[in-house]
Amino acid sequence: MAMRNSAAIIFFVIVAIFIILGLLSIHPFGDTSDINTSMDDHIIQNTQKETGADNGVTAVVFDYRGFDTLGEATVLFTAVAGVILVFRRLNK
Amino acid sequence: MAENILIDIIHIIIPILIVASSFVAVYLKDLIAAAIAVAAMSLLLSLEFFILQAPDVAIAEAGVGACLTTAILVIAIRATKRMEDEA
Amino acid sequence: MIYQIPFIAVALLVLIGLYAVVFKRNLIKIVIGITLIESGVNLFLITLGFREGSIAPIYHGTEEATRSLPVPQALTLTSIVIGVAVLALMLSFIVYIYRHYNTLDVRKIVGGDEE
Amino acid sequence: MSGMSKIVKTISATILPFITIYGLYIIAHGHLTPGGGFQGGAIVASGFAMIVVAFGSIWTMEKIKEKHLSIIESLGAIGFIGLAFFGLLFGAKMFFANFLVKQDVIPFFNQIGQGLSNINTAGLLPLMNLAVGLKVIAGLFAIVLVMAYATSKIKEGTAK
Repeated sequence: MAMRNSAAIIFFVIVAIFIILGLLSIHPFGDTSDINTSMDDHIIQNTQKETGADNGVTAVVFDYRGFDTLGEATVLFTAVAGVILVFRRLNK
Repeated sequence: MAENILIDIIHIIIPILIVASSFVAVYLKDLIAAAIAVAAMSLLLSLEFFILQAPDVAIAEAGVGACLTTAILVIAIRATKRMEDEA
Repeated sequence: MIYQIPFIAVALLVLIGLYAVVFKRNLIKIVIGITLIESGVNLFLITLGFREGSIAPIYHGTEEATRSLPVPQALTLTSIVIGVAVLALMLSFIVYIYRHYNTLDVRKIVGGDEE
Repeated sequence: MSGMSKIVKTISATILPFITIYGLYIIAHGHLTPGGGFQGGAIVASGFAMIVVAFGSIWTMEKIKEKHLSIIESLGAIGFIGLAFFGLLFGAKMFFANFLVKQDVIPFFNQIGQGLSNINTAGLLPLMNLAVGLKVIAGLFAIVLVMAYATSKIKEGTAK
């Protein structure tokens, strides 16, 4: 009991230290001048020319990164199948 | 200029409310009240997404987080125990 | 401009959720903690893609302006739907566990060192 | 749970078509305004979840079986993957190629409604929005319906 609690406290403190260290070295809020945004700038400038869509986010979701959406659809299908499988005996 | 100050105040207030409602969701012993606190956190989070210029994500978070998550949580709590038994 | 307040909110959300996952004993409270961690990660992605004085990446005509980054928004959109699907699966398993063991306490379920 | 009072039932049955129309509008205009398949699907599924809460899950399960919802979800998935595979045949010969935009695969398709912010300028994107919207509607509503039905069976004590 006591050992498990102390192990949990040590784990929590270590993760908290890592999160705070990461927070200290992050870029200022709203200023993206020191990170590489070339892909996003290409998408922002060429969305209307290449895909014909006005909404940049939809163009990224369904055109530039369609494989991500395919994986998401697979995860949703698996989750629905799992829920129906868990409650299979009750739904007769 | 007055508009900028108003936006700054909103930018400061909404994250504080998000953290406060998430703290309430962990603190409360009544699980249905905790589910309602999670729904309030989701709604404030969608407002924050809208302020951060992401209206797509705001619509998705408002529909999914504030409605469907609460429905599923309340359904699951109804099938089990309502109060969180400490100790 | 606003002194990193959204990043601090992200850190606090993740830490509160982690506290609920590590120290709480009720299974539904643990699931609520996982939901809080996921909300914190979503807020972190959106906050990374925000530019000062930008507008949303949705075009009306062809005017030029600074836009916020569209790729993190698209990935966050995917993440939200995956989140609700995984939450439903976890809650289904919790209802099943409650019917089998008749308790929601983690340490009683694993046959812990309490008694 | 056998449903709420008559007032709640009437109001939710009145309000459901408007929620559905709004969600379908968000799906159909996903490439022009904020929105898309995920968001509109979540909104429509929320409207049906309101019906489950107001009328009771046993009444709803008599009207809509989960079998029908699985058929709709599989149709959405097949439509999405099929549209992705059609990109291997036309246009750039690539998986997920947007073969309808700026190319005359279907004759005169690009001549209808020319202009930048028009409903058919985006080629494949509205069709993919529709497929993913069907998938998300059926999936999320099936999750809510199955969980509510099973837990009400447990609550009544008629479960095995």
